[in-house]
Amino acid sequence: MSELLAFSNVVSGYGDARILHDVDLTIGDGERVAVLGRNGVGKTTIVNTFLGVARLSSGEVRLAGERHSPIRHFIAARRGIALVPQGRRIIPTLTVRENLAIGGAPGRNKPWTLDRVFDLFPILRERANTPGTALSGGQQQMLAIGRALMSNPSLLVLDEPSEGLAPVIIDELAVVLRQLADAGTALLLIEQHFGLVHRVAERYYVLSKGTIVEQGHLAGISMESLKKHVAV
Amino acid sequence: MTGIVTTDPIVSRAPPPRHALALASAIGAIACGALLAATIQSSLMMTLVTQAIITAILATGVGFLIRQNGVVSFGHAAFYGIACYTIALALKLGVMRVEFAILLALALPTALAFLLGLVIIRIPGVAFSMLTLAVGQAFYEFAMKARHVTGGEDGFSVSLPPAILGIPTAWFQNPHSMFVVSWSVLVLIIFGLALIAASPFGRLTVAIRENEERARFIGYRTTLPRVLVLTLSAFVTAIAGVLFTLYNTFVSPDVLHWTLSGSALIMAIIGGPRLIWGPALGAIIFFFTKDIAGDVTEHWQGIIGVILIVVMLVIPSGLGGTLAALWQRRFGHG
Amino acid sequence: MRRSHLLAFGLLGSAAALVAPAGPATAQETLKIGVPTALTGTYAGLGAEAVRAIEFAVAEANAKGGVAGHKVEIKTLDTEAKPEVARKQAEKLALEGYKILTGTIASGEGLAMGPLLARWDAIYVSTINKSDKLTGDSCVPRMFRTNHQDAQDAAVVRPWLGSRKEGKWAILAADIAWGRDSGKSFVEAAKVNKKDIVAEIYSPFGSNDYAPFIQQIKSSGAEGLWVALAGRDAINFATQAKEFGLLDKVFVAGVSFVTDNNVKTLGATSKGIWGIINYSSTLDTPANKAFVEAWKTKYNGDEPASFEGETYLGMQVIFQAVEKAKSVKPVDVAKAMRGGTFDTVLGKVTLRAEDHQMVLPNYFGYIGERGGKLRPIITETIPANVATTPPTGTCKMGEL
Amino acid sequence: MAESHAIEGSKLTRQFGGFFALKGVDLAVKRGEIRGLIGPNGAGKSTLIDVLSGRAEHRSGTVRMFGTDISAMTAQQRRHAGLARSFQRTNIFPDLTVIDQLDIASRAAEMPNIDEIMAELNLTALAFRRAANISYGDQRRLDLALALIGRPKILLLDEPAAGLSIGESLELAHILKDLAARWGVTVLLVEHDMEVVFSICDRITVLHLGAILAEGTPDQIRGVPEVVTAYLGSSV
Amino acid sequence: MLVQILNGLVYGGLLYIVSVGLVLIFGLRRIVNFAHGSLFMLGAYVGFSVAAMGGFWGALLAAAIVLALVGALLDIAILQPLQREDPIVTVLVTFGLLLILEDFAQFVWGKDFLKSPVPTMFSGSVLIFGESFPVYRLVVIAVAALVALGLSVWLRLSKIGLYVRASSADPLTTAMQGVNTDRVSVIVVALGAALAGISGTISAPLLALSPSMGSYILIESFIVVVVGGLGSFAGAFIAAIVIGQVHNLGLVYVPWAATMIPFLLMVGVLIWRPTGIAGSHV
Repeated sequence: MSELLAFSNVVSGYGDARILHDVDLTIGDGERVAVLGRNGVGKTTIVNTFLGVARLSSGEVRLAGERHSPIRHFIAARRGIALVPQGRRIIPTLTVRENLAIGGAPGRNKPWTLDRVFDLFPILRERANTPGTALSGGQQQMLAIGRALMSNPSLLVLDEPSEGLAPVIIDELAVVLRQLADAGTALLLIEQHFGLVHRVAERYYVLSKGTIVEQGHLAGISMESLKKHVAV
Repeated sequence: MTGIVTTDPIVSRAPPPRHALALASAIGAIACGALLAATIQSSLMMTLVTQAIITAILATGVGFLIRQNGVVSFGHAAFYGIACYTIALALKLGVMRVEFAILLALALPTALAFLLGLVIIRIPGVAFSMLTLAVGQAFYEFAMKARHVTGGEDGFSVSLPPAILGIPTAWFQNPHSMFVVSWSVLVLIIFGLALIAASPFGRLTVAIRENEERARFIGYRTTLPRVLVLTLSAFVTAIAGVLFTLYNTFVSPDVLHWTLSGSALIMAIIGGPRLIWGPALGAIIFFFTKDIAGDVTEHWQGIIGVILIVVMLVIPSGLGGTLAALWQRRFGHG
Repeated sequence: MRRSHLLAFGLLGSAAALVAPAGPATAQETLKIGVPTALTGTYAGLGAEAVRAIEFAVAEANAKGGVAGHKVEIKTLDTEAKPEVARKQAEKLALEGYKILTGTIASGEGLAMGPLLARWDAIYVSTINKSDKLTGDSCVPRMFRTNHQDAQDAAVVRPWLGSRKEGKWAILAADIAWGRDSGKSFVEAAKVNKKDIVAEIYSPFGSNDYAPFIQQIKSSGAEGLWVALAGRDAINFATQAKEFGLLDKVFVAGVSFVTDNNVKTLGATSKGIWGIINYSSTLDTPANKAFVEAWKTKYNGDEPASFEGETYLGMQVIFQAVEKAKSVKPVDVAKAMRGGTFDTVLGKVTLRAEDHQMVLPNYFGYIGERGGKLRPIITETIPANVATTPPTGTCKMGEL
Repeated sequence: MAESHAIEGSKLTRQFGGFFALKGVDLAVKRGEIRGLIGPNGAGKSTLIDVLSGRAEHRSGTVRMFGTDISAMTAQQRRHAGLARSFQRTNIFPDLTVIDQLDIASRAAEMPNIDEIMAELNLTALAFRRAANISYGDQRRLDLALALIGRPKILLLDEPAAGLSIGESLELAHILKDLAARWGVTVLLVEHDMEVVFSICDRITVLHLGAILAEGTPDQIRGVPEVVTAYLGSSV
Repeated sequence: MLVQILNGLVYGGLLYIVSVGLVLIFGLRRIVNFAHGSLFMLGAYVGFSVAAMGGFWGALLAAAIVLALVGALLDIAILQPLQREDPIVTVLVTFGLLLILEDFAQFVWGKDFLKSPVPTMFSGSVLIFGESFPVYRLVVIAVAALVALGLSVWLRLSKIGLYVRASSADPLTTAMQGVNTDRVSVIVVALGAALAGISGTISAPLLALSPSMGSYILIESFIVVVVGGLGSFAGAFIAAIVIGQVHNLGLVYVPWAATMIPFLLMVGVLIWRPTGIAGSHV
């Protein structure tokens, strides 16, 4: 199993604020990994660090084994890492089809095509020509995932995909993510909704106050610590 | 509001020595100016410096708006030019004494800025800049059009009476004495603006510039203070217009043209508008750079263009900002 | 923080001291002529002509050992044709010792300099500014004009218009003081000559598109068109009028419209357009022939353009005044100029003492081919006493 | 109005396009109470704070303060009436010194208790530092200080402990509880740090998908299965 | 009247081609490019020089290519290094560029006015509404329509057009999808400059060429861009057509106010809608 994304001893944050302290995290080919934690513990900072939005003050981020300097945002995508950002960031001026089409990075073999994405999410085919932001929250989430898939990633990073979704939609989302994982795409799920994590991931990290406080296989997770770090 | 606890102030605010020091440096600067005027014989040098300083007052007005409100005006030539034309026209039509004309020349642009501000200050960013550009150009076109009174693009000379407020008018046209006048005015303006910037009002407007929403949530109305900053900035600009008219005794629509606003902006940014005196420094440097380049070659435009680009690429925060940063690094933060 | 103010002021002071020139100008023997003119911007082309003519005159004079023994030296500074800049640059030149100023383009520049000449101990000789004000209500003892003023151009319109057969006329003039005045005097000339004005249009200065005006002229049914546009406006209009077929349909004449440099730009488009000609290299005077020959030799066969001829005339006047005054002091030169008579390319001309306006003949003609090149060809010469209206009395000339 | 609550929202609804951020929320906080507001991301907590503080307009429903309808008041009018708030993202004036911005705030509140506030929130030593140059934790406390100037009657706090270390969060919680008790401030607190919420709140409201899911004392809330489900998902 | 409306369409068309380049650059870079008028001027001169040998189409092509290179250089050497600075800094840089380009043109092509002849294939006129109307003016309308059509087709249907629209709306998200937004920006600025060049070449047979000619169109094109809505192509199109008409009809029917009308229109529109007719940015 080769390493796709790795954080080692990462310290990062914004301005003078250090959000992540000494974070170590790896994800390999075909793995399904979750980062759990409540709001404000630094989960999104993990994403922002490898995008270069948060400043890396020490440690390193590696993409596919190479040291990653997160200045040019498009490099990560070209190395096979696609992001489903928090809040979806659907581009309002583009239609559903166009939102998907940005992800079709040029010049590589393309297992993912518009048709395959439409097969995966039939609702997107139906509404292909409506503005992306006219979709409901759940549909927008499907669109964001579809768009990420269009760049043919070997690793899909999802930042809080369950945010603002009704339970029944989260169930649908879980099914889709399982499908993707079964087809071989590695998943990094950054979530606070354990139900989703539980059905998708095999390994987990728990982030609290910017550090990894616990990690392991989902099979052996303790409900006590879970409630302590994630829920009430 | 019951039970106000009057604890002993742990830290004393607005320590008076700073004001005293500022006042002392202002007085010192004026004295230095007078001394300089007494020592330098060359009328040529004095007239150039005088014109540079009048331009510096204009740039100070433009810069103050950037500093306190964070918006960029492309239309300050309107305030400057209206001041010029007010004096010139009032005297030409013979409707009032020169002293009243000067007061009116200060009051009109100031009032205009206030009324205009009430309408446009809410409009942010580029749109604000473009609006000021449009308003300024509308006045330019008007001055071109109203040729019966303004002489159109030819302009006209201003017939000043022999004395203003008992001071012989020749004083305002002699480079040496006018240097002392305009230099003192510049110093007083910078001193005054520094006091205002340090006052609760000045700090409030910086706060609004920084974070308009939070200012509302600590209980402030945020429109009026910004309008007042624009008004003040227009007032300073109008002072420059008055001095220019007294010294130059001629007005033409060029004093209303957007290229004048643009030059003032260049000066303010080169000097660094974060500091009250930055734009004035920028104006003086720009004025002499242009003068020297024009002396050397007719390709002065290209030279100024290259210098401008290089300066902006190397020190985007402006000369004043860089000097202040160096100063701070050398002597700690003050 | 506050102390840094002092630092800035200190720096300023020392910078000022460094830049200050070493001392007052010393060379009393040299005739120093300051040329504040447009080197950049829309009028840069005219500025270049002024400079060329001045340089030509100076080289000629120095080759002869100077003017009354004084070597001649010039310095040129850019005014961008803006009055405020002209004032600054003229002052700079005067204070550097170049106290005889000439070469400015826009009337506003001359008007801005006028009131300050005494302060600078300088004189200004206009060779291009046409506004009547210069020698009218804005006249000053140290300002002179050796070129035609607007009133002189207006004066020749009346007799000329009487000789035309076209009865319906349209006017297109720049919406600036000069254009308005020219339009007004054409209306008066039309009234005297019993011609109808069917359209009177003033186009904004610096217009890009003349189509709306061309359309108006076309639909007015005008047989003749009087155009008072200059420079860029003139070229834009002529080009677009040609496109619309207006120039072929209507008899076109104008003032400042088809000058030599506009003809150079417009080429065939300008052929057959009539207009007031203030100077033409085709003028048949011995002095002019000699001048044109010398010019051709120096500038590869080019003939002097109208502004070049007019500026050269101004230089002739300045030099002769210096010879007469036997001094290069501005006041002495001014005294010699006032009321003096000078031998110029246009023959013997007098600089009127009352308003410092040169009394000049004026010409009418059209653009035609001469020696393989399009040039203004003079058909009518209006003698100086007719072409120059008497002083209006608005000028209250003071003492020097 | 028999017994007026300090702050009371009734039938508050807010909509973005077709999405309801708040669906008829009723919330009433008693005088002097510290009320916790929790719920997963996207539940509408910040929107509720925004509507109460006058930052966002609501579509229907009313906001009352001590029984008076303040729905039509602007943000600064609400602040003058004694309703202050802090922000989820640090919302200070980076270019001003700490003391300058507190001074400005105190002038608006017409109550010069800067020194008191600085002492309570441990900011005194930083008085003359530019806010941009102080640490993140200090900035959070400055944000809170801006809201506390003038001793507001009601304080709406949107995740004051976000991004703070465990020690810092607990310290902040104690300061809050202490001040609320001493000054009689009513607090509505949105917070994800459950340790903070459960240790200082008198009552807790759980919001989920724009509606109230549960309300009660900390102990009651711990026992509600729907709350656990809302956080952990249906399959647990 | 009808012919006057056609004239307004010509002028509006010309304004559109100049302005649309500004719109492109603003949309992506959020920069008000004061050098745009100078790029227009440079295009006119390049067209003038090439037209003598290469004919009209050659001139158009040459101007587009030369200006595209200038634009690409501008983006790589100046705009990208400054993209994290305050936008006003970049505005000043474009001011500097304006001065350099004017000086350069004066140095290369001289101070005298120059004029391009109307291309022979488009000389002459046709009868419209009973009046003869120059063919070349119809060509200007056609070119403006072609540019508008071509640009919207390109933006709608091509991959790069999609990237341009996407990164104008949200550069970060677009980059995260693997789009090289730096390259998109080079393309956009180059295209914007090329359009300025094309508009210069197109107007060369109508206008006197001088180094300062850019200043006569710069402010009007700003008005078009701002009234239309910063960054909006459709808005710029509407605004250009409206201003073309208002400008021309104003000159004919209210000559005393004509020069002030566009400014007042802009003030009115901005006060009514700070984002302009169709814009979403401020």
